Amino acid sequence: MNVPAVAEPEATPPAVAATEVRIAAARVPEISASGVPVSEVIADAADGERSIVAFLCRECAYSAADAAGNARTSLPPTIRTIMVPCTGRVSPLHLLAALAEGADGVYVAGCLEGQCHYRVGNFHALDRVAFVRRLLESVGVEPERAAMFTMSAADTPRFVATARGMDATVSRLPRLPRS
Amino acid sequence: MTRCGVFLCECGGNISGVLDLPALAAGGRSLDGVVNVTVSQFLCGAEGRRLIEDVVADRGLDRIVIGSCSRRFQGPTFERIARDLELGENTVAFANLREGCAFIHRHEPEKAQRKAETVLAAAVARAGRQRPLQPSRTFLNRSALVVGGGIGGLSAAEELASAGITVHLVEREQSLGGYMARLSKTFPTEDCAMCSLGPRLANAATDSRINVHTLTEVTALSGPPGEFRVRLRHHPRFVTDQCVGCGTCTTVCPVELESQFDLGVTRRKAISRPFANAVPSTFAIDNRGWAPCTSTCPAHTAAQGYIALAAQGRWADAYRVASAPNPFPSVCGRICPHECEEQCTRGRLDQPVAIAAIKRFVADQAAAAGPVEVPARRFEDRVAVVGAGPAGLTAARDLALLGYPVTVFEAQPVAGGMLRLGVPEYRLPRDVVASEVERVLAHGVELRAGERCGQDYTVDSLLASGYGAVLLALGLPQARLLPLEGRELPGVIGGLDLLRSRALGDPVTVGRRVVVIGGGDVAVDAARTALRLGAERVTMACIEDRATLPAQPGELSEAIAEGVLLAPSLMPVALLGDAAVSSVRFQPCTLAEPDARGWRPPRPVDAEQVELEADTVVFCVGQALGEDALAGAAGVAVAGGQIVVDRETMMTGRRGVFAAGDAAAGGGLIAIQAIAAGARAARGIHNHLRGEALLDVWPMERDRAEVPDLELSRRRSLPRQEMRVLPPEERRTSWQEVRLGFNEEEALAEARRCLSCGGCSDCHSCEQACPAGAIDLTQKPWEEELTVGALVVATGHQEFDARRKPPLGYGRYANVLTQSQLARLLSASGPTGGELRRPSDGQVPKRVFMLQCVGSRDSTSRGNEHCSAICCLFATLHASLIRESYPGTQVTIAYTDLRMPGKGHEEYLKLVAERGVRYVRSRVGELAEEQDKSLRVRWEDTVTGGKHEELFDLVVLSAGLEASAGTTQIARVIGLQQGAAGFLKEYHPKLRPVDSQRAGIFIAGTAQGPKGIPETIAQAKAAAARVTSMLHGGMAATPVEVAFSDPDVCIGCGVCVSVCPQGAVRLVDGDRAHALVDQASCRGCGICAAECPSGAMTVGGFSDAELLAEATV
Amino acid sequence: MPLSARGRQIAGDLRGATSGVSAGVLGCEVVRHDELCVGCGRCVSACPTGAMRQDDWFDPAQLFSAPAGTGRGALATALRRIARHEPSGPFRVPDRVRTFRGILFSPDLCAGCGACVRACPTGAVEAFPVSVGEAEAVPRALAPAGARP
Amino acid sequence: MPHTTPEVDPIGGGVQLFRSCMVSSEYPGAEAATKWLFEKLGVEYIVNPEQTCCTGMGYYSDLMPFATTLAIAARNACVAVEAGHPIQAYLCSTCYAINKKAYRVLEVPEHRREVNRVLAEIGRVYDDTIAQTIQHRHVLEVLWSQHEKLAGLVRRRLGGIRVASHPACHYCKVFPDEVLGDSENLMLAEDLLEPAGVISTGNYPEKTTHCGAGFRQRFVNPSMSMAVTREKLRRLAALKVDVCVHMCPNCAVQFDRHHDIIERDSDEEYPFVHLHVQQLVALALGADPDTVCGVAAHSQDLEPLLQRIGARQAAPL
Repeated sequence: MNVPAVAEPEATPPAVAATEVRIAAARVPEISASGVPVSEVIADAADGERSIVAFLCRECAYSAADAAGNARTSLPPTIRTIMVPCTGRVSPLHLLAALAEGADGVYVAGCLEGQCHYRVGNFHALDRVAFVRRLLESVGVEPERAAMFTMSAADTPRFVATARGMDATVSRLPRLPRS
Repeated sequence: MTRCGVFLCECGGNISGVLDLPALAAGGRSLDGVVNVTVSQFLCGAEGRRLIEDVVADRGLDRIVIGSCSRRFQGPTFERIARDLELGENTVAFANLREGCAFIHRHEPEKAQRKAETVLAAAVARAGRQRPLQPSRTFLNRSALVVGGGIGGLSAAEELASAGITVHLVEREQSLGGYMARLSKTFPTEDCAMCSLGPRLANAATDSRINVHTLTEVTALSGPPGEFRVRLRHHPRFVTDQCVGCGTCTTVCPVELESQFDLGVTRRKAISRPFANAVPSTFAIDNRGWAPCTSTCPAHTAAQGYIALAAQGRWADAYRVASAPNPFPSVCGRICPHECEEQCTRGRLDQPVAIAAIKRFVADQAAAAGPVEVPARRFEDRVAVVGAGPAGLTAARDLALLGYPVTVFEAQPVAGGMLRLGVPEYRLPRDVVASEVERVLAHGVELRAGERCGQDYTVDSLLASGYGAVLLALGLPQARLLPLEGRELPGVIGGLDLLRSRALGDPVTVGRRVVVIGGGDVAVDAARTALRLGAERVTMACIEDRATLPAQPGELSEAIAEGVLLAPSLMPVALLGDAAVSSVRFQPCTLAEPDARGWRPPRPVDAEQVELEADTVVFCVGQALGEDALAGAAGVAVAGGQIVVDRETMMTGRRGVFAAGDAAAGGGLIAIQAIAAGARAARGIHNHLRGEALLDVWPMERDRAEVPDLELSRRRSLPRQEMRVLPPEERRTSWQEVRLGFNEEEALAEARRCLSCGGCSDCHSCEQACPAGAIDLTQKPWEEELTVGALVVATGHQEFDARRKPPLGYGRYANVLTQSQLARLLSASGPTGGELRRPSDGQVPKRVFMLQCVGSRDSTSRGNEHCSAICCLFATLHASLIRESYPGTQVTIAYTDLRMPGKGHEEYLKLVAERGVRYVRSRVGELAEEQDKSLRVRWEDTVTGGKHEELFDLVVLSAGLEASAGTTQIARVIGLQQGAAGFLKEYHPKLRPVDSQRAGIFIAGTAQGPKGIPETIAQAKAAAARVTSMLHGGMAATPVEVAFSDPDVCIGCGVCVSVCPQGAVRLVDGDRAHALVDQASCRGCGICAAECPSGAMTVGGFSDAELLAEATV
Repeated sequence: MPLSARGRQIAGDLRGATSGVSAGVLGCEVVRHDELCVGCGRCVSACPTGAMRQDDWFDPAQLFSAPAGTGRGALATALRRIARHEPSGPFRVPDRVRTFRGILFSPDLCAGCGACVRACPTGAVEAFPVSVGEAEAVPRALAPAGARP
Repeated sequence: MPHTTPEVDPIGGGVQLFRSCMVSSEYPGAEAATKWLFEKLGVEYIVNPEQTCCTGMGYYSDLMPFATTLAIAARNACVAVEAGHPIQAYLCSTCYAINKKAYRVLEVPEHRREVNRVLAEIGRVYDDTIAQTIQHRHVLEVLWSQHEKLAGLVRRRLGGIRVASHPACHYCKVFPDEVLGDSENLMLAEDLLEPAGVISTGNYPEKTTHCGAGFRQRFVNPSMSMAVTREKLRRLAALKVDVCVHMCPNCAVQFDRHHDIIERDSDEEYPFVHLHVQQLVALALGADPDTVCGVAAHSQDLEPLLQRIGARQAAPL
């Protein structure tokens, strides 16, 4: 797949409570955005809470999310999850509609490559998210507002790391202006 | 407008402890479409159910929104309530207030509250867009497929059969029994494994409801739960049911292979049965296809066959196999270019096996095979064979064997064709040809020598005089001369004529200086013949350069050693001389690009010409049909100097007239190709005379067996026996055979170098020895499709390959075994009958060392993370057995942590420890083999801290468990998820341990994870219970969350068809082509819905409207 | 996805017209209406000479002209709400994204059979047959693209 | 026999030969042979005067904090990238492992910030561009990338010479999953020498056992150090090898310098010699034993071996 390196948000800020250092260890490399160097833009928290919509696949990501909940892991309140049977169900329209109607960031989370319950759903999703990112880039919107992550159902630390990472990335960006 | 009721659950404080539910409820009432909001302490309990029932009745609700825990947890409970209240399917929406909100934001209650409002609003918006869906019903087939014939599969099959369900038990191996069949005793009761497994096997064999399919694999699965369509591929057993299990065949089979059942501790024959009470009890042949030598040979001679027999000195049988497709094994052993040796696998290890030399020695023992008995006459149609060369005589013998009266016409005074009159006797002695021709004629074939076709008789006259069929195998006897000026000068002769007159004994002389024109084998023969006829200087001039010279390299180097001079890259332009030829002028040349038939014409190079003096010039530049050979053969077409033949029937343009060998188009110019063509012609003639295609003209091709590099690298290299040759100076003037051939001892040694690539070597020894006539080597793989209601996967585990730990020396050191191999040694049905013997010297080991956690509890990339659960008990069991039978043997077990969970196991450990087994806490990293094959072990006892170094006679590695190759393959075929080390992933480790991710497919035993036999049987019975309950109802509702395409909106672009991973969508063409979803096969992933350009495709419960409503609140 | 009014009008009257085209016609004047195209690729599979091709580049501008009420229209409205400037040039589309790909037409390969028009469900392609007489007068290569000769 | 070392893309240039203190002082021939082989195999390289010590000796002897190693490794990386030769080819396995370990630690932002604070004093910075271009290879890996050319260049057939290789622990065991081949049975040296026709002993008992040097063990705990070395010498003697080849000067020093001493102390016979892999490969390709392979620097008498492989007559060109 000639998909560009799929964006993954930056590691969690050091000030995280000690008990969760183990979770932060699931290292997620920095996104090098085109045009807008993410590490530089420090948005002021004043202009309100960000909103992120996450499409989680029923088999892996949503069960990892439930496991994180049962483990009472604290997660950023900006993220609202929607269950889909498989990430293959998510179309570009869903992602862009969410952004258009108030979300500052969207991401899709599905099974690990090769472990999709429907074999190829996550591959389709990877390509569609890449397409949406290029679409956003072509109209001047920061592509890292849309992302995709893959994880196993048992890998709660990865779900938590990607959720926090996405929250950190989006909170570093200004609120998404809408005409 | 929908009338939606919202129900919020306090979840006993889990949710209400963080969220202010009354405030949330108040906010909820203002959402459009909401007519009622109530809060309850426990919605999922009976009280919650009554509350919902009351509100639905009072307020006439048609949608319910549940604000509670995750939908994955209590979703089914509320959906069942909606179904019971006849609201229908897809009428409940969920707000994940617990895992999705309260639990994960309990430190930020006000942010949690705001998020909860959005989450609730989203659920209400979704409910407003939800449309009720109609489930369709499917018929549940009361049958099940159990994959894997081990103790797990057997137990599940037994349980299902007793519940009246038809079972198809599929097993990859040759017999049921799986891993347990390999064990001697089982812990902790030390009762014999076969005692508990045997009855299960017998039961599976006799129960009418269990259909056993061994040597079978599942290749495809489609359709919904309850109506799974399964495709099975059956591999041939090559032994029919008549087999009584007497084992006579194993005594005659010449091929020994590593016993896969005994895990390589011993070897067994290509035809074998793994253990005494195997089910099915019939033997099976391990046939891995044609060995590379057999598949390369034009006649597909079973080369591996006669070599395997030769390696055992069974010369008569070897001759039978070598002469079956080819009546001239002795001839071919001498002159064949043996392409088979180039392809020999051994060539990749050290040097190829000297196949031709062995064949020659075997053929020279023809006498051992006894006289030829004349085949019975079965047909009256007489067949005429024109030409007594290799092609004609082979056809004649085969036709005689088929029962036809055959008459062979030969123009020359003696039979043998090019074998007798073309190849000089220092390469092929006349008596060798004569004896093999004699054996052909001994089949009752009439030879009429000295009658030339086209003169003494013609094809027409033969047919007129009552011959049913004529085979033109007259070869290309005419030497072709180049049309150069000076061609008629005396001293210019054809190579074939020189060789023929020498072979016929006519007086022939050559001049002092001889120039042979041509680069092929005929040219080399002519040159060496000229030397032997007394020529002083013989030069071979040819258009090819040294690399592309067509002659066999072996022959050419022998010629050069004898003094023949080579003048490559020269094209003759003129023959000079007046009374007789005196010299030849050549123009240096290179070769142009190959033409249509692959021949590369010479292209002159502008360098000055070369002149070679010559008293005799011999042309060896090609052969042609005899001038008038085809006079009176109407309808027989010739193209490119060869007779045109229909490849499928070997018939020429004229009905009843066939052609083969050099004379027939497409025939190669070497003996074995002519012989193969003759055999094909015989079958073609038989089909023609009998009027139907009884025999395959071209034999059934079998795919080629390849030995992988990894396995090859484990074989010891052995030097090749080089053939002794007459020294050049001695043979330069003598006609004695140059290559002296192997003696018996050399032939035996060389034959033992064969690697038996194809497994069974097609030597048919078993077929002839079987008293019940149960061997059928023509069996082919076949496929079958079944429809079953459910699947149970019990494909078991495999032992960790200890070779992945090189420092432990497994596979390199003789006395390092794994526990499974030790189990085979200790098993009464094992190779040593239960006697503990050191592999290196067969002695009873005095000091045994066992090493635990090999490949288990290993965080490096060389092992598996998990603990394999049974190895400590397995090692303790074997230690106890050894101490029982061999009190003098000391056993030491090095463990990391001794793990003896479960009933009676800790007690068993104490019992065994008292029997004098030494347990040390250490994890040994390396073993070293000493000269006497004993093993030096250095370890640090992590309890006492002491360092130890001792020698041991035998080391047993407790290699852990990982998913078997069969498990990985079935997971790929039917789409199951695999976790670490390849174990199948259960739906839920606690709640649904024997369910797989896919509905209707259940898993049991070590395929799901490491466990012992009791747990495996328990899981197998559980899986059987799950299948029984699933199929009990007879009917089931298909899930509603499947795809559906609206025919009016669909534009028929077919994108959905191309992306569906299940192949569940197809295009219905008519005036308006549109997509139609087979809702039985669709699993509801939604890839098609997301890709659909017109929006016609949707998924029940996850339509665009519902998702967008939820995403954009 | 209901046809737009313009789409129904074009699809309706043209379907019958092209079937009567005589064999002697030299190619067609093809006019594409990108805004109606949904990228389904039926014209590509219908075209016998390969004149209609789908490559793996997509020009977002094509989205912005899509009519409301269609799938692409909804995508366009959503994109327009958050866009900060007009879409920059086309970009490469990942392999598994099937329908967002530009359609390319090469007139020199076109045999004028009109199959693409019959195949197109949304009327995004029109073909005006060039009758034999006119062909001699104005060599098609010179005629400006899109104008009736 | 098919070689087991995996194929790699050929490295033709951009190589900075990372000089090693032990090689330069104890066996300069190993460095000379490597340079000679680079020219023969068409590998463009430089020796960069800016490059300094890898601090391995000090760090592994616990005389120096890791922070120092980190800063010096970062500087060496900057220097290599600056010189346009980002592929650091290490003659010694200790340099290889310590620089690679530093590279890994420099990925962690805090440590990189700390190092850059120090490097700022000398006007350098270790940033993303350097981290993404710098590469760490052992010299044998660079030679292996051109191994197809070896067969054609052999001038002295080493037929009949039995060779065993002592795999360097710092190459195999510090990054076990990144070695060329199997970290518990490294065949890189044997496969490099195979075109010269040597008889390779492949995997032998205790192949992965330590050479006994252990940096300071040789000085602080000599009896233990020599005992371990003797064990290895016994194994190799039992195999009847003629040459044991090494890929790290530490091992070479431990074996070559102490071979005869151990032989004398334990009055046992270990009839074989020790060479660097590059030295033997160069000899097979016809290199001069003295000026290129620096045999004079060895304690053992290498003449019998040189005679046997015809290295003393003029090499046939």
